[in-house]
Amino acid sequence: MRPVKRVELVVPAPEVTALLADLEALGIHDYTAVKGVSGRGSRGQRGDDPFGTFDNTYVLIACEPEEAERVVMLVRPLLSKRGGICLVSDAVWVRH
Amino acid sequence: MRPVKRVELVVPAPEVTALLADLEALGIHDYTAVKGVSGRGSRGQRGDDPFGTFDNTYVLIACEPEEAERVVMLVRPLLSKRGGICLVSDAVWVRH
Amino acid sequence: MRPVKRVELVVPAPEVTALLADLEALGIHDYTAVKGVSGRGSRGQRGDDPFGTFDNTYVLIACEPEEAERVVMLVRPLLSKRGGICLVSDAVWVRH
Amino acid sequence: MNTDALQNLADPAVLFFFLGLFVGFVRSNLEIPAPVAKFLSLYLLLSLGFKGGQAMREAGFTADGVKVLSAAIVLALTIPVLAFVVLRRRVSPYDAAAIAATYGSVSAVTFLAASQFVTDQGTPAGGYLTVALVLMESPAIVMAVVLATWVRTSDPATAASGGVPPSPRSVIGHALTDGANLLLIGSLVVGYISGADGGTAMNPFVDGIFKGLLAFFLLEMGLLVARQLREVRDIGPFLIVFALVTPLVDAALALGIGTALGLSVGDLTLLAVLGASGSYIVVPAVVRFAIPEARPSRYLTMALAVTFPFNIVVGIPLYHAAAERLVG
Amino acid sequence: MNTDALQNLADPAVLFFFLGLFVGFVRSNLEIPAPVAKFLSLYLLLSLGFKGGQAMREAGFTADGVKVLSAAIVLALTIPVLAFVVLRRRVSPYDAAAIAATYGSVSAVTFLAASQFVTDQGTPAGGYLTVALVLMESPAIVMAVVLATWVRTSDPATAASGGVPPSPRSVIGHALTDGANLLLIGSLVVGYISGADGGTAMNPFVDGIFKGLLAFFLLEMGLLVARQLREVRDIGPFLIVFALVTPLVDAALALGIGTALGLSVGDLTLLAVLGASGSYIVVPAVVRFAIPEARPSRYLTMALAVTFPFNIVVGIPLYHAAAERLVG
Amino acid sequence: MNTDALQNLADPAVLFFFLGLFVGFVRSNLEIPAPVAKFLSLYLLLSLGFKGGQAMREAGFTADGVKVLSAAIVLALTIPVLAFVVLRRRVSPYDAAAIAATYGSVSAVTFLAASQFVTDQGTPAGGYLTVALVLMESPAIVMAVVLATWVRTSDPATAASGGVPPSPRSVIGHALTDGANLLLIGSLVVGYISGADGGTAMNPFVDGIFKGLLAFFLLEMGLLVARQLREVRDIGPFLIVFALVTPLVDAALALGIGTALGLSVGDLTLLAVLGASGSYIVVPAVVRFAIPEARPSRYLTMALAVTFPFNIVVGIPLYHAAAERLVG
Ligand SMILES: Nc1ncnc2c1ncn2[C@@H]1O[C@H](COP(=O)(O)O)[C@@H](O)[C@H]1O
Ligand SMILES: Nc1ncnc2c1ncn2[C@@H]1O[C@H](COP(=O)(O)O)[C@@H](O)[C@H]1O
Ligand SMILES: Nc1ncnc2c1ncn2[C@@H]1O[C@H](COP(=O)(O)O)[C@@H](O)[C@H]1O
Ligand code: NA
Ligand code: NA
Ligand code: NA
Repeated sequence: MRPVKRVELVVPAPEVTALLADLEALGIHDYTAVKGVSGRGSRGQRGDDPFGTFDNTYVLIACEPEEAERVVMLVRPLLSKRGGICLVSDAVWVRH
Repeated sequence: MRPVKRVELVVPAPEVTALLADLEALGIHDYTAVKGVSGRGSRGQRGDDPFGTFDNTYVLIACEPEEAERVVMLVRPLLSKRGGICLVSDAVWVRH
Repeated sequence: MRPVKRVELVVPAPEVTALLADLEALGIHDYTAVKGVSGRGSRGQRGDDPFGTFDNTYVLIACEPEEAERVVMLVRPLLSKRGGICLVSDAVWVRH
Repeated sequence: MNTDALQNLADPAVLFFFLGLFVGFVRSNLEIPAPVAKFLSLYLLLSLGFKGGQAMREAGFTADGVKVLSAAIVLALTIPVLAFVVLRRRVSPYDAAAIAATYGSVSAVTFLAASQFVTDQGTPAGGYLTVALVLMESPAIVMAVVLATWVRTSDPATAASGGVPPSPRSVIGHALTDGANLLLIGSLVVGYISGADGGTAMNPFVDGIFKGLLAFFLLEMGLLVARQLREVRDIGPFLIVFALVTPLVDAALALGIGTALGLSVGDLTLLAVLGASGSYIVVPAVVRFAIPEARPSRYLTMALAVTFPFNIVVGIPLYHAAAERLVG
Repeated sequence: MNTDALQNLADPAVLFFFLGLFVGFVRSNLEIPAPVAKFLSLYLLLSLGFKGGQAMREAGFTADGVKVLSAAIVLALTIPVLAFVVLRRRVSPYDAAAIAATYGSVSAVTFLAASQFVTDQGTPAGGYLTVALVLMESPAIVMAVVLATWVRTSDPATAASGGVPPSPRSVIGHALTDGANLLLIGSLVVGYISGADGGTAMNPFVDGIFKGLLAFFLLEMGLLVARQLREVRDIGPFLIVFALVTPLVDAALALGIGTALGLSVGDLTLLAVLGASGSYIVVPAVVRFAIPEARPSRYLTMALAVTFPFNIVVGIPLYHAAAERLVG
Repeated sequence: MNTDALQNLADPAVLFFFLGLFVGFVRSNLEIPAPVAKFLSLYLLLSLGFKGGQAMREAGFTADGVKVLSAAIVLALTIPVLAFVVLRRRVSPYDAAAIAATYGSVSAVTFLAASQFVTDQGTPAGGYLTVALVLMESPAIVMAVVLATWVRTSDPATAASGGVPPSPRSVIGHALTDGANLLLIGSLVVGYISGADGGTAMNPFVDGIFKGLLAFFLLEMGLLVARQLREVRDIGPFLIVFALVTPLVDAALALGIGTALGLSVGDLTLLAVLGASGSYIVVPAVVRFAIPEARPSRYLTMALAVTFPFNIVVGIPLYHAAAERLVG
């Protein structure tokens, strides 16, 4: 059991590939992603789009606090340019 | 970075449209939704239903604490009449 | 409103049926599951698999702290043998 | 009837239903993705409606059509009352109302399997049977909701609990705008308007690959029924017997009325199937909202896990054999 | 034109579009699962490309083909400029560029509906029209991106904000590798290479069930348009009028050029449809990335909720009637 | 062989595989939704089984059928042993067992592509080849699991680590109830029982649109292979060479046995393809559970990213040309 940060992102689906590559470059390899997510934010309604252009993807990253800071730094400009949200919360990781 | 509440709902899929309209009326516009979610609760097994009648939808709302209270007020009767759960936790919202 | 534990699991999709049966045997009946989840962890890239063999499933369980401990005990060997992660965090459950 | 039944059991669509049951029983990891299963159910409704509309246009409104529709309305109004009277002493009145709606309404998939069967037997039915299917879909639901409202208002506990029941207006709105219902009716209208050219263009889709997609869907239904059957113990012996006897009683009623009206073998068989089948698509979608007190683990499981396989395996050839005896 | 229009409205695919609109307006719970809708749009592109490639191979590069492709290029370069000039005083320059790209590019689904229409009318078009569709897809996007870059560099606010715009290289990469675009071009090439045997083997899939799957997709398009129409007020009266008048102007332009070149009725009609239609698949996929300042609630809603239904219902028979007057 | 190979490369299904590869290499955003890809793989297994069962019923159990099935069993037992012996010194014994299972078992999609090819070449194979496919699916898996258990018990580290391996009973349960396996066998049985009428009714689904859906699936396979190829470096040069040479060796073995038995060109080619192909559906589904120590990034990547495209592009026409030389 180790305290970690849960970083949650909701980002435009077409941005995810580039985002994951950027995280990889930061040394953050592990994540979980849920596709086909809809929602509403400052850019209006998104999702349920038969062409997949305006879908969101939800990304969950469990990581060390200092890694979480790097993730936050990385995604901030992405969020303001292309939309999406980022939440950070606390959790305990069950080590195995 | 601003502390916010993460309100998580798991509700019957056919209720979501009305729920979002009610939230809208409360001034809560933003959310993220994941469809096609299955589960088990006090009303038994739900989901994986070829007709979509008994699917759940997962809804995530990041909001101010006082907004979270309004959401809780709104959903409570819905949950007891139609089923579902509501969890509230803490997070930090990365402002961009 | 009651404080509870949020137990989040990301496990190989084909393990979920057995996992839920084991939880059932522990007296933990309620859960929410999201299928078709992809990700990357110590076992490499998973998901987006046309045959469903290497998909993940996300499972959320809201429960009492002592139940959470039982869940953790149960899943630990599964996680080390078959892969996946388990996070535990705090939330408030809106009673209805 | 023996050879009929054997022939029905050798139909690939029915065989795939058995395969699904078997695969579900041995707890295989076989799974039809939910979005695909939803698509298949929409496809079946669309094709059913479209072909019904086309048949209506070709045949026009015949005397037989008028007879079938009259019989259908009588059945749709009688069956739920009978069911409610039998059930109300044995289960909660809300469950009784929901089950009454289930058996008063109809199952489109059972109807499809039966249509294929009577066609294969050389005794096809008229296009107005699809109209009868549509007509029988809703009256039982409306009646059940009225019954539930009446129970609710005469029940002091409800008033005390302060729960606000759904308003009649919103309930009727739900029933009328239910997706499966609208798609079936809409496709019927589209099929009727489209004419011969439209029919020819749509034919490979709504007819050519129909049997194959029905087989695929019945494979999924087999998996689903196997899953539901695990929970069938919860409904208890009385309701299991009810779910097996009701189709026989309702079919007998339909056969009686239909014979009196002088229907053909095909029409008579399908009328019996409409009477005998229980709804597991449209009724749950509306009752879930309109009678939230009723438990789907009862009304849905009965229709899906007991009555549906019973009709597919035993009922359809049985009603057909009876129809042949009566008017063949 | 009257009977043409009526015949178009009795086409099952168009009728299913109306059914979708209606079902969406009454806020039914009917929903086509998103993965299935995505599959249908990929299927339509694949079939369209494959059949276009087959037709190209059969007919070779005729003089008519060369004329159509020249006209297509002229339209693809003219329309976005016209649109941008009209729009730039009324909306933000980024929105103006995005809308210009939308109308300069084309809608494959509108093209499909029109192809079926001209074939049903006995005036089929040549296979090179599919090549014209492919050719017209991208130039307007490139022009719009160039315009947006020019606006951006000449706008002091941008420099101040410090936002780094996407590089031209990555924008062109996006445009060229967009999935819908690649699938269409790729299927065209596959269809061309496959030859007659391949065509015969693929025919039941790309042609037999095509009308049915198109109808299903148009049902989904109706649902989608009904949803989008709820937000149409946000785009304001000027843009609504723009979205209705632009197709007429662009079609007139296409009809003029095509008549001068002596095209056949079928070719002329489809050229008009290419001019008149606005893109809601490829353009949003690229512009979303390349001109993030533009609002999809404008360019996408205009193309999808206004121009698309206008072309399906009014435009296609109108352009066809005009083509018949001009060269029939 | 030259013209054979060219003809294979001009087959639309194979061309769509190349298109998928290309689209994947340029990292386009094209994506087949996962539920649809799963449906397509189920469809292919269902159609393959159904048509195999129908062919079996028509032809009965011929002497050729007995020969093919005997040869298939010999191959299924020989190939994994050979592979394990070669591999055990180079990779971990668990990986060796998993790779041995992969090549001892078969790839249904490769088999489908090859069936189409031999039919197009005018040398169709018998329906019992599908039975051979089914027979070859499992023995290698069982052998590999036995090998892994033997390695595990003779390895002191395992005992120390205290990890409890899956019990043989649960492993065999997994292998027998695997969804892909059951669907294939079940459809074979359904096809056999259904008879001629059932076959006619199912034909537009299992045969008419088959080529098109196979092409669509191979498009997805191309995308998948392109993704997997990015990780191919991890498997190292030895295993890449192994994944290219093994199909040639196994095909030669099959051609030798088949020629000795006097099989026809079509039967011989498909037998070679069964030997040469590696499983990436059934084997990973079972081995994932039964030999968790083995890395899918090795056994799956080899079968999917190296051997599968090799067989599709080079192998099938090569084995066919060899078969024609040997017995044509
Ligand atoms: N307050 C919020 N709570 C939950 N999800 C949100 C919230 N705001 C935005 N989102 C999600 O983030 C996506 C993009 O947000 P935006 O860029 O603000 O339009 C939306 O489509 C939602 O899915
Ligand atoms: N303790 C729990 N943990 C996670 N999800 C739950 C829990 N209880 C209920 N749910 C979800 O909420 C849905 C409706 O719950 P209920 O109304 O209690 O049947 C279930 O189908 C589950 O998806
Ligand atoms: N640090 C992490 N954050 C989020 N998800 C993770 C993380 N590590 C692993 N996962 C998820 O758990 C799955 C199995 O992990 P593993 O067994 O480590 O390969 C991965 O495919 C991811 O979906
Ligand atoms: Na009934
Ligand atoms: Na245009
Ligand atoms: Na093999």
